[in-house]
Amino acid sequence: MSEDFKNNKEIHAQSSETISGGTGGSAPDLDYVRPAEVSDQDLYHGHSFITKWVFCQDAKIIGIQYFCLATFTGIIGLILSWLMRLQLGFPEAAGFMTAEHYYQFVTMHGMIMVVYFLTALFLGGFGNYLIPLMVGARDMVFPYLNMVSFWSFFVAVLVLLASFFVPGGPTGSGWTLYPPQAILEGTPGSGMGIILMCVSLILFVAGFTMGGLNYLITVLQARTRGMTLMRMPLTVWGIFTATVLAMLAFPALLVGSLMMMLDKLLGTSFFMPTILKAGEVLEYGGGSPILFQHLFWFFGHPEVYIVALPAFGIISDLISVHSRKNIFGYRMMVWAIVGIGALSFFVWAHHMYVSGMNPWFGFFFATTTLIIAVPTAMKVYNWILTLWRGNIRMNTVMLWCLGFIVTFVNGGITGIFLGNVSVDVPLSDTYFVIAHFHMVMGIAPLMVIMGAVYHWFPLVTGKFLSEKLGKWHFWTTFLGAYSIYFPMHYLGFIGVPRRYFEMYDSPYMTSAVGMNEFISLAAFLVGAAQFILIFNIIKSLKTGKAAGKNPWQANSLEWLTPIVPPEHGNWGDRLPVVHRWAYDYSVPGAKEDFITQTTAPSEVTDTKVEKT
Amino acid sequence: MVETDKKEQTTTHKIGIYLWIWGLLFVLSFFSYMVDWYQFQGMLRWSLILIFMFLKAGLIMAFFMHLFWERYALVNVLLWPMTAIACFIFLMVAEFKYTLFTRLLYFFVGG
Amino acid sequence: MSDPKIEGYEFKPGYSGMAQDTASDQTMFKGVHWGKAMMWIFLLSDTFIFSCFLISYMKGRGSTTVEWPNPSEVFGLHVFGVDVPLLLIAIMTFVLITSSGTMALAVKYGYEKNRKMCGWLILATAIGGLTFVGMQAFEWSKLIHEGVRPWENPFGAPQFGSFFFMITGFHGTHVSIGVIFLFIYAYKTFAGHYDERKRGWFTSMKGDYVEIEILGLYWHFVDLVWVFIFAFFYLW
Amino acid sequence: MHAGIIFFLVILGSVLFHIFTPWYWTDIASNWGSMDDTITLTFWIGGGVFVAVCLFMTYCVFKFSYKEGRKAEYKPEDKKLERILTWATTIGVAALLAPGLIVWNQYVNVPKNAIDVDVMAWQWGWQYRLPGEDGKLGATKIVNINDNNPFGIILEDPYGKDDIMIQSDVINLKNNRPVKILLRSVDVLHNWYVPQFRAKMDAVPGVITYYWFEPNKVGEYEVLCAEYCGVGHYAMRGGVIVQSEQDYEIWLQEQQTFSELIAKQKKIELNETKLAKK
Repeated sequence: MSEDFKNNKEIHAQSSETISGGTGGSAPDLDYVRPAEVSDQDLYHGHSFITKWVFCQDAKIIGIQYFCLATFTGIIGLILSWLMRLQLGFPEAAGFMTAEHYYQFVTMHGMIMVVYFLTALFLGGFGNYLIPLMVGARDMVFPYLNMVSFWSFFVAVLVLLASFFVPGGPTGSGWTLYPPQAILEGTPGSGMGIILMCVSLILFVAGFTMGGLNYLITVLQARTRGMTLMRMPLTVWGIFTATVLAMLAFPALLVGSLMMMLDKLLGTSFFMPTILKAGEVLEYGGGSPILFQHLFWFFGHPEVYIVALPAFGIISDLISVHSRKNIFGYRMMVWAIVGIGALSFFVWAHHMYVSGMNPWFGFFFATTTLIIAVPTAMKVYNWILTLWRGNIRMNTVMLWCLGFIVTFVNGGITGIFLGNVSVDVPLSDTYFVIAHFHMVMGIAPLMVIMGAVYHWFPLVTGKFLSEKLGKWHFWTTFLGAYSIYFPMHYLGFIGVPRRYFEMYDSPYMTSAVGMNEFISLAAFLVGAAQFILIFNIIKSLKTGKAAGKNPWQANSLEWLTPIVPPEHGNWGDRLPVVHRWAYDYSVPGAKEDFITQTTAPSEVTDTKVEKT
Repeated sequence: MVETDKKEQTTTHKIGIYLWIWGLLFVLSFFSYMVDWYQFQGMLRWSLILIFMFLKAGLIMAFFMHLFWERYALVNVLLWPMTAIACFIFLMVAEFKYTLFTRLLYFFVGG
Repeated sequence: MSDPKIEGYEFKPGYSGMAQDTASDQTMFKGVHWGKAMMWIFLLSDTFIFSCFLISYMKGRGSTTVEWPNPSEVFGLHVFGVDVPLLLIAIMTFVLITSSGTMALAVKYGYEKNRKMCGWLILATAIGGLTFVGMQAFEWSKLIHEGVRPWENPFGAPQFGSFFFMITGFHGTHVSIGVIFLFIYAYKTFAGHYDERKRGWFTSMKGDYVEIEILGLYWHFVDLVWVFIFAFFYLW
Repeated sequence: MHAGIIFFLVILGSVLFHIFTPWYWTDIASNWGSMDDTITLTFWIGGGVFVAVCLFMTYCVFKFSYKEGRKAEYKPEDKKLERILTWATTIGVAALLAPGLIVWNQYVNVPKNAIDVDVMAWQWGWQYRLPGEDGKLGATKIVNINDNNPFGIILEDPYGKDDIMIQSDVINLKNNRPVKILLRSVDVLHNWYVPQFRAKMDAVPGVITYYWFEPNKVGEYEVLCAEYCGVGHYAMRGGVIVQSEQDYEIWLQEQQTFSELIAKQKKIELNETKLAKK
């Protein structure tokens, strides 16, 4: 094995001789950066196909693996949503679908999209690829653990998909998996389906914990020289905070799943009170279904921010780069991310206002929930103030950013409806809720993902994606998705409850048949539009325009590797030294409109840099 | 992983401190066992249990896990998340009291 | 471990030191090994797992209308013709604390590069852990023999059995995993892997005595959790 | 440029849709007009923010689109502006929160003169019980439930004897009289929801939950289940008929009490045994 390390033998800690990172600067004091605290990372270089591409320890490859697998499950989720919309819009055309099928599709769609698609994509995909590059590390700090993390996720996905093929099919208890119905007859997949779901979640949590430890320690302990926390790009801040949330919130899900599995398999009564079913009293008693809801939402609400915070971070970077302007109020942005993350552990029961919990909780949770609105609003202001007096490149990436702002503000404001306890009473469990959370944590993060794909594709592959196809992709997705979810709020106002297989002839629904058909058509279109991206990726990989180094003229470290796309170890034989934050765009007096993070102060003495 | 090929030896603590803490832990465990042995009841029992528990936990964390000697950055990162747990405990106490109250009211008392 | 020496960095004490560490570049936890920082964060996450278990237990016990069994009697032992309450549990507690003490010393000797002493202490810890697991197995079989099951028990609320087996089982799993690793580390210490900085079997990273401290953190955590389980489940 | 126009049209379209939508809430038939008012208030403040933010964004797109050679402004922070925005947002949020909490306080405090209505949910249907002349409901146990005793009333409980059992999934309510809906479930979670009344609450097995409202419009309403409860969730319907006081009293006279129900049942059994003997 020793020859695997030979490439690394010559790398030593940078001693104090190389302190001034610049070009032998004229004013060494100006460019002084402390020497490295720890010696350079010792990396395992794979040789065979298996160690290079399959069981790979390179965070960038792992990131791509996460990305591909998450996208694959995401496509399954998308197909499920098509089937659901077919049933809701055109029930006569969906004759093959029974209520059981419908509920199974609803459940798997929700679970896949939230956990196996968005969480895995943002943290596993973008996190793995970007964190080491952006903080100037050679790799994640525990590459082996990182590899195991991905393969646990892989097994979790396999178990999840296996539940489609077991007797009774996958669980159909809604993505919230509320007991008692999740494990009782009368809910589809209450046998093997729910067990496999719990097993899959436990595997996911275990795998994610391994990955999460990597992300956290890499950010905390393996930054490069000069990279302080307050110089990190907001992308890293978002992913970092989201990972902290995940590390502390997933335990509740793990415990909830474990206890529910015991209720199902051993007949314990953690969540099961005395139950009368088909005239027989079941052998349960004394448990509390609301306990599961508390555990689930103690995980579930931070989970919302696990998806949202990386999106916040990434979008901040994209807006800043493509407006050629520093992100407005960077410190406020960081504190808002941290504050939202911390507060998210004190708001969980706003999902449970009408669950029959202690009614006095309503006051506490409404207050904490609305407090969260303040830092979130600050972030929105700072995004649009970043656009203000910028020099906005209206390319595809920027379009996705603008689409994000519209959908996120829309979904955020409907969140204030649902967080405010008595306003939630008429709206909860209706289509208003569905419209809200799809807008705010479905479409808005999707916009960010797409923007990020168009932005970082040149880094990962060295080729640009086609702008023309990108614009088609954006406009169909944005306009389509908006016309799905904006009108859907009004279904909620009418009072149409969610999770209804069909409405029969209720007076509430008859007035909305036309709207439902329209929503379904839009959903088919939006789903289909995503295949433009896949086509675009394949086409651009073959014939795309070569991107070269730093094609967007960005400042952050990931664009500054000696070789593009970056190779294993990222930085060649010399780690970068950071002298400033990642947002020095359009600094007065500078020759170009960007100053990279590695530019030494002595090189730009005649500029008016305010913050370093 | 980080190579700590440093020439100087990492300083360690005198063995006495460990033996002291060890002894204290035995004594505290013995005390908490005595709480049960003498069958104290009510508030006295609960407060004694909690005091001994937190003392033991504190000693283990502070000295065996070296938290006392760690820098505040690490200590604070580890202890602040406990506020979320504290909030969860506090609210679940209110919740179980409410559940018990409704169960007794409607399933036993009636009316 | 007093403050490590770092070139070009002056340590400040207390909260101003915390602010300085946090605002500095490269690392936030100055001088803390990556693996050790990872173990701390993992333990934080694990704390949340055990907290969720114990909070669920509190909610379950608090809201059941059926009488909760008196743990003092249920876990009592009949020895030499006398009923001694909680005897086994008390002994288990002492065994675990003993093993925690030997572990703490093992870490100390590890840092002093005292290979023999360190190895023997780890082995002692492992044996302590094994004893604990054995006694737990005895306790389980005794209760099962008395008719306690995860879904019911003859003494009262069925949740008693459920929470007992689940929480002690989860803790016992932690102890068992710890014991396995203790034996492995004892072997590695005796074999001199840490002195020779031999690469790990799987991670292929160079060995270091800090690994003993990392394992020590885990082991003390297991003891810590037991302190809480002892207080909340057995004494309460 | 085109992008800006499309974004502007999207915002304009949203506002127009809201103004001209044929889909809006059903006519309210209870005292919870205050909920509608809070929603309206939230719409004004929230909608205003949405439009303002998006219009500002669109303006930026028009005004600051890329021009070769122009330099963007360099201004990392503006403490004063950020402070103003923080406070303005805080005030706006507080203005939304306050009415929400006031209404919630009314929602959890049931008026003294409310009539109890015991709603029992099961997969997949509803059943009702009203207190008799003593105004109190009898205590129940799930294991007591059988065909004669659908609520599992404890036979020894004196409060239970005169409870009025409604043998239907439709319940009648008195107009302008508050009702306290007591929800129970024998199997899984359900939620007794009438859109016109605005209020709702889950029925949770193992505990009793409650909410209250005061119907103020005579008519018939459909009850929907608003908490997912298995494959029959979408078909789990019931009904409410809100009546004037006279009509309500007539209807109430026709209902049987628990002891009558048991007595009748006993009579039938007696007859059956007699028949069997013959």
